[in-house]
Amino acid sequence: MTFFLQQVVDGLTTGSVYALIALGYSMVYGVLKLLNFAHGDIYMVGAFIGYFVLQAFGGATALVAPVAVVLIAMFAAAALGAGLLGVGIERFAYRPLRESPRIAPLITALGVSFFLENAVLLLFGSETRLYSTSSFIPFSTGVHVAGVNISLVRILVVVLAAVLMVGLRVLVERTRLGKAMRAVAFDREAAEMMGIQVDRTISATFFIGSALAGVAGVMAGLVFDQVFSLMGFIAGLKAFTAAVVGGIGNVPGAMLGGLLIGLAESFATGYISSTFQNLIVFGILIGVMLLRPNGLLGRATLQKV
Amino acid sequence: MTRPLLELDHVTLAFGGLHAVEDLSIAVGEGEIVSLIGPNGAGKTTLFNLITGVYAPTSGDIRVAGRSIAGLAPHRIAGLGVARTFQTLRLFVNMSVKENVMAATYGHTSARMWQSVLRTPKARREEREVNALAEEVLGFFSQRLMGYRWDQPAYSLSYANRRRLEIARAMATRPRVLLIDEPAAGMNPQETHEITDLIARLRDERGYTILAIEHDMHVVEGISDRVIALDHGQKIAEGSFEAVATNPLVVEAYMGRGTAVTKG
Amino acid sequence: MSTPNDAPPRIGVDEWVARSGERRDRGSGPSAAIVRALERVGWWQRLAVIAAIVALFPLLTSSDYAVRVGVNTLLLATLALGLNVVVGWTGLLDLGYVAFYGFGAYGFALLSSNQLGSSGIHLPSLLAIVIVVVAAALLGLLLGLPSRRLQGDYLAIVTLFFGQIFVETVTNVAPKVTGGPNGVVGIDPLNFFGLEVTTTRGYFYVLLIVTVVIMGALHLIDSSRTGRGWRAVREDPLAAALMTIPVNKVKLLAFSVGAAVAALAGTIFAAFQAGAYPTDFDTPFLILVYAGVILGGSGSIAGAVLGATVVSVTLELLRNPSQAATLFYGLILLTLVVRVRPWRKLGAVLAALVAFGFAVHAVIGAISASAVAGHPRSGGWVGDALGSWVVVPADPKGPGNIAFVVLILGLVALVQLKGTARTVLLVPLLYLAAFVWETRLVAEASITRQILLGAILIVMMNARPQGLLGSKRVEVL
Amino acid sequence: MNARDPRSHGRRWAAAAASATLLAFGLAACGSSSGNSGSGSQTSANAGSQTGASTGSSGGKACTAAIGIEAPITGQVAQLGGEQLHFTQFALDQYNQKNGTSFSLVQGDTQLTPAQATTVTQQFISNDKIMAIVGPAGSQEVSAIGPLASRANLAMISGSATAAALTDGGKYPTFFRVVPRDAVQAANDADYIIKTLRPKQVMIVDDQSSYSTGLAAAVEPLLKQAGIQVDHESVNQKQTDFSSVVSKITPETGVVFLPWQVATSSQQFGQNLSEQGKKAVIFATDGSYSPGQFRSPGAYVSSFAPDITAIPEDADLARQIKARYGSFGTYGPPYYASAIVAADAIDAVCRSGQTPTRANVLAQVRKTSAATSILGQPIRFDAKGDLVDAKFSIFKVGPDGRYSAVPSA
Repeated sequence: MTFFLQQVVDGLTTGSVYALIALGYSMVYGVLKLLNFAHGDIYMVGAFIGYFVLQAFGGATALVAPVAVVLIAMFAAAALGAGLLGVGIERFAYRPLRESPRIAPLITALGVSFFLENAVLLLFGSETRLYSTSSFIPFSTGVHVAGVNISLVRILVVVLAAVLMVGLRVLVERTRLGKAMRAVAFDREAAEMMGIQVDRTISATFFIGSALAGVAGVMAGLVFDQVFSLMGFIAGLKAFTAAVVGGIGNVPGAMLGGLLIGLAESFATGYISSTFQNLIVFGILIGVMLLRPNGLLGRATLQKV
Repeated sequence: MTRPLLELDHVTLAFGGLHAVEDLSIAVGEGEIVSLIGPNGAGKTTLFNLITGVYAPTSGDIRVAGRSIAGLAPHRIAGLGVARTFQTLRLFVNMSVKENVMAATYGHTSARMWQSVLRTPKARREEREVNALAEEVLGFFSQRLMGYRWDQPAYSLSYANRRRLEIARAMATRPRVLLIDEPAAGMNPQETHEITDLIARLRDERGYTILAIEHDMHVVEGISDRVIALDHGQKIAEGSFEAVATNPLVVEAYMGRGTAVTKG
Repeated sequence: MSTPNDAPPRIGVDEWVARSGERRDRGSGPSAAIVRALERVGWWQRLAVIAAIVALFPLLTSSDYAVRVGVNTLLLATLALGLNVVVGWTGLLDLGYVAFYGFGAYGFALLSSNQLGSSGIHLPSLLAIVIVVVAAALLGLLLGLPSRRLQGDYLAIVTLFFGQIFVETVTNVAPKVTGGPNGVVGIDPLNFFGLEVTTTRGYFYVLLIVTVVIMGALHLIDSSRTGRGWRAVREDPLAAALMTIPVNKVKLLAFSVGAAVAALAGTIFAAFQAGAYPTDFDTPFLILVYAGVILGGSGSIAGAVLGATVVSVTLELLRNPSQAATLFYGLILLTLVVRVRPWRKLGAVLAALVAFGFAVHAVIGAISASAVAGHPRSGGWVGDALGSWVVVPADPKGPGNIAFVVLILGLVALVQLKGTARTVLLVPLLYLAAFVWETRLVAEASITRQILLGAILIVMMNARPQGLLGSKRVEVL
Repeated sequence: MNARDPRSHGRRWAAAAASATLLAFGLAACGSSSGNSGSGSQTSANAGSQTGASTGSSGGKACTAAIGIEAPITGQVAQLGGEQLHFTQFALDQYNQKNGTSFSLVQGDTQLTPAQATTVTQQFISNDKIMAIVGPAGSQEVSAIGPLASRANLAMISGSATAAALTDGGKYPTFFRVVPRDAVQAANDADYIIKTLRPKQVMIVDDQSSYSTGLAAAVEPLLKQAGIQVDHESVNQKQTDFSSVVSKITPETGVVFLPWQVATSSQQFGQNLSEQGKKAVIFATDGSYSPGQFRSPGAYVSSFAPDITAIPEDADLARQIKARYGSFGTYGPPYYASAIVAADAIDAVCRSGQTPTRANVLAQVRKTSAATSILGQPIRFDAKGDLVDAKFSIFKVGPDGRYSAVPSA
């Protein structure tokens, strides 16, 4: 039981991070039908912003402000910075290609990804930075259930992710902006004729999606400690997977996909074999995709013939 | 009526609990032109999808020249001589006009990839035949799709020409039955008139058996040997144009939805 | 290479006929003459001429390095040709493609080394290649099976898994067989009927023949029944099925052909490198192959080869800082010449730029001597020429980093601005670019290489979304 | 080639022809300019020593040559490569300044892939200024480029390729390394674990890299021979959370052996351990030796050198490097040593009045006999290219994260 619970906790934390990144992937895909491969790198930039805010407050071991204030500042700065970065990328790299075949922005996205990864490498160097979270949020400040120590950081990450996802769902379902986003996703030209400001809606989508990735970056820094220029590559790949497995373009699907991959990873390691973890996870996912060819929550779009 | 070439025998198609087509029986004789009419959502295009294998019937049987085709894959049905056009044009838009037509001969040719690479006599002969067929089929539309247009990408054709190309492409599959979905939709009166003539020529000169969906009652009147009216996936009337057009059930089906029978 | 009409094509807009005269009369001067001359001869004559020119290349250079870059380029070109079948023609987003390259390499490695059995297996190369390529074609069929059910991005993700599974498998499963992370070493060189290929030039010619044969074969397939079937499936799978094309079979065939081509490249690569290692077949390399296909123009045979060439050669040129500098300044100058019109304005900008530089250098030098104490990092005449023009502080790292960020923000602003303000901003930005290059980018040559690759991809795709040799396409979503 | 327009077809072929010609010229440029390609990056190495070059000490004329570095400067393990590059650059700058030489550094980014390492090596071979290679980083890269470098008589001096097989049987006669081979470290570590830590059970976790699997494979049988139960796990190098593996650690597991390449990952493993309240002790290898990054209290780290920050002669150097490039771990110092070996060899050739060639530099590298080095130990190579008298030290990480050497068992 203890062992099982431990795997659940691990899976949920990793899964929450994947899910938050996947949300941005999915939202952008929804409105532009673009696989934004640079999304993982926006997450990386978010993690770096969080790191520098932490340093600005004196660093992990010598914080000059209450922990809560620092955390809020880190998340806010990362969300804002990453959000603006996302908007900028859309404006300058993707917008000129909006009418082009879908494959062109795909390669542009790869270019943006190369650019961001290496620009950060140039600016901040190759060394791995550490958040050293345990210095200001000790592991002992968690919850102990059935012999499992669930640290406060993990609780914070999972809860924050859940809150953000619910918030996003409300935004998409209830607000004017959400309606505009859905309309653009459904049919851009029609939306434009209905008086929806398509450019602005797409910018807003990029902002929100990227901000979520920025928050995910800080979360990753808090839980996994390490921040480096290429951390976005593999996380982006996992998030892409999560988004597709959940049903791309679908918000709850991205959450589900992220959690599924997180849990599959921890259970594969815990119960079967750490060596073959990835093989097992990929095997499971291929199975899921073959059973549900449009993702878990994706609906098969009825083709109009 | 001559020997039926296309037969639908008590065909039902259900999506979950919803019956899109219910217990429908239709027969189209060889060389006949039959029009399908009915209000929007009556199940006309769904019926085409059933015949061409996009959907498999939930129950019942569909036969072409006596052979059951229910449940076969679409390309097999097409290979057995059932071709169609689409209401929402589905050309291979980034291929040239001629290639669109040539692509549709796939099922009637058999050169393997290695034969094409080595340009074996068989592959060359087939290629020559396919080429000739494409030119001949496009020639059917006289000046509209001739010569200089062959190398033009399909997307750059005008709307009416794209409709014509759809028919040309269907002709290249060597069909016996041609299913034409709203040939006159979006056409101006002049073009509509031309289409009416064209459909008649398709039967007279090429000997196709034609089942057409059409909203324009002038066209329906002009082309049909027989008219079948559908509503809610069921046949509500069948017979000559006059008989069907004045059938109270048909009138009600249209009027009930606020549409006049004679539009356009 | 720009087309007269830069707007994307639209359905139903019949510009084709209207522009036919324009197409015919376009261009005068030598380039148009070459175009017309080439149009007069058949495709295989053209291919032969180009192959002959490329075949001269190893004779013109004494450098093994240049020939090796040629080999790498031809490998990438072959891979791009195979991927073009799957992605460009059949429209299947296959993200596991590079696994077949790896499969070919490992397959050849195991059949031509001491890895298996007590004294190893050493098959004649031709036999080993045939076995491996056929096996890869069958494997391609197998991995293409999900394409029966999955479409678009869903297919992409499953093929991505297959690619990852390949790397994981050779790394972790049965390391005794595949050598684990250390790979298989000591692979026999290619040998044909007692003739061993051991030199870089030898491999260059083997690959050149392979590439040319594949190009020819693909050209013939493209204009055959099979090629039309592939492209019809890409355009509209449902319509294709209703036009007698067995869609699933056609898709599997495409996967299979792509896999076979990739595996063929893999076998030659393994023999050339005399080793097969898992890290050579990971996602970053896949990205390069994709970049080649799409940059060249998805769907075009010549485009795939050209795109791969551009990617490969650019990456090599960027490896060498002095060539990178030429490329950097050259591209900036070229952009200016193309984009800043009329000539008078261009002249003004350049003059202002020169004056601006000397002024800044003088002012900053007067304020602080250490701020101009450094020397431009570009060596040779470029560095000397820029010596008293561009400011280089004694410790350039911090200012260089800041300038890098400011430069990017400045470029963003530049795109937003219009008219005179734009021209005025251009001058300090160009100066800033030189500053960043001399202070930071040259010093971090390897990182700069990646940054520039990213920037080139972005700029190229924005300048020509259909790729260098691709034709404009309409996409129906 | 969709729209079969013969005209556009011809145009494309023309463009292809044009670009093929362009390619030919481009490649020719690659080849012809490789002779002076050093000039581009030359300045990057001696930028800090503009004055050094003029105070030539060896026979009036400055000893000029280039040294190539092969390291994963970008890509997934840029953390390692960056450090290797910085130390090498720093070493050469300092060397030039001290000895009045003019050695430049040419960067070769391999991203730790053999394919790129091969191309880079060929580039270095074509550049006739390059007299020696510092690197490459990975053992699989050494086996890929070994034959090429041997044919060109080009010495390669690695500071991190430790696979035992590389020096077995003299396969690569131009290969040298300033770090001990796996077998030395494995024996040393196993010995300490068996005799001093005496656990009932050990969990070995490799990170699926060439470095890691080699060490794990060497240690495992030694532990088993001593009657210790071994549980072998493996994680992907790109992974950042190890909670699931940590949760598999049983109370009987006394030691977790981590032969990992990335120190911060070991640190994360330690975090996960303490988070779950597990009592097992981490025993990490030289890949994790990084006082700034791996500081899990109570853990052990083995390293081929005493802490360079603790060697008084090195203290100043460590401070300077830190000021210039930021914190560093285990990968830099050996590259500093490698660079010095290369520089010394070339300088020795110059001093003897000869013009450096690859062959005489190689011979000189083979004769290397440095009484001391940044690694705190003499550097001499045996006939196979391995370090003579290689020693390993074991450190314990204190509660404050400081490393202190423990007496070996």
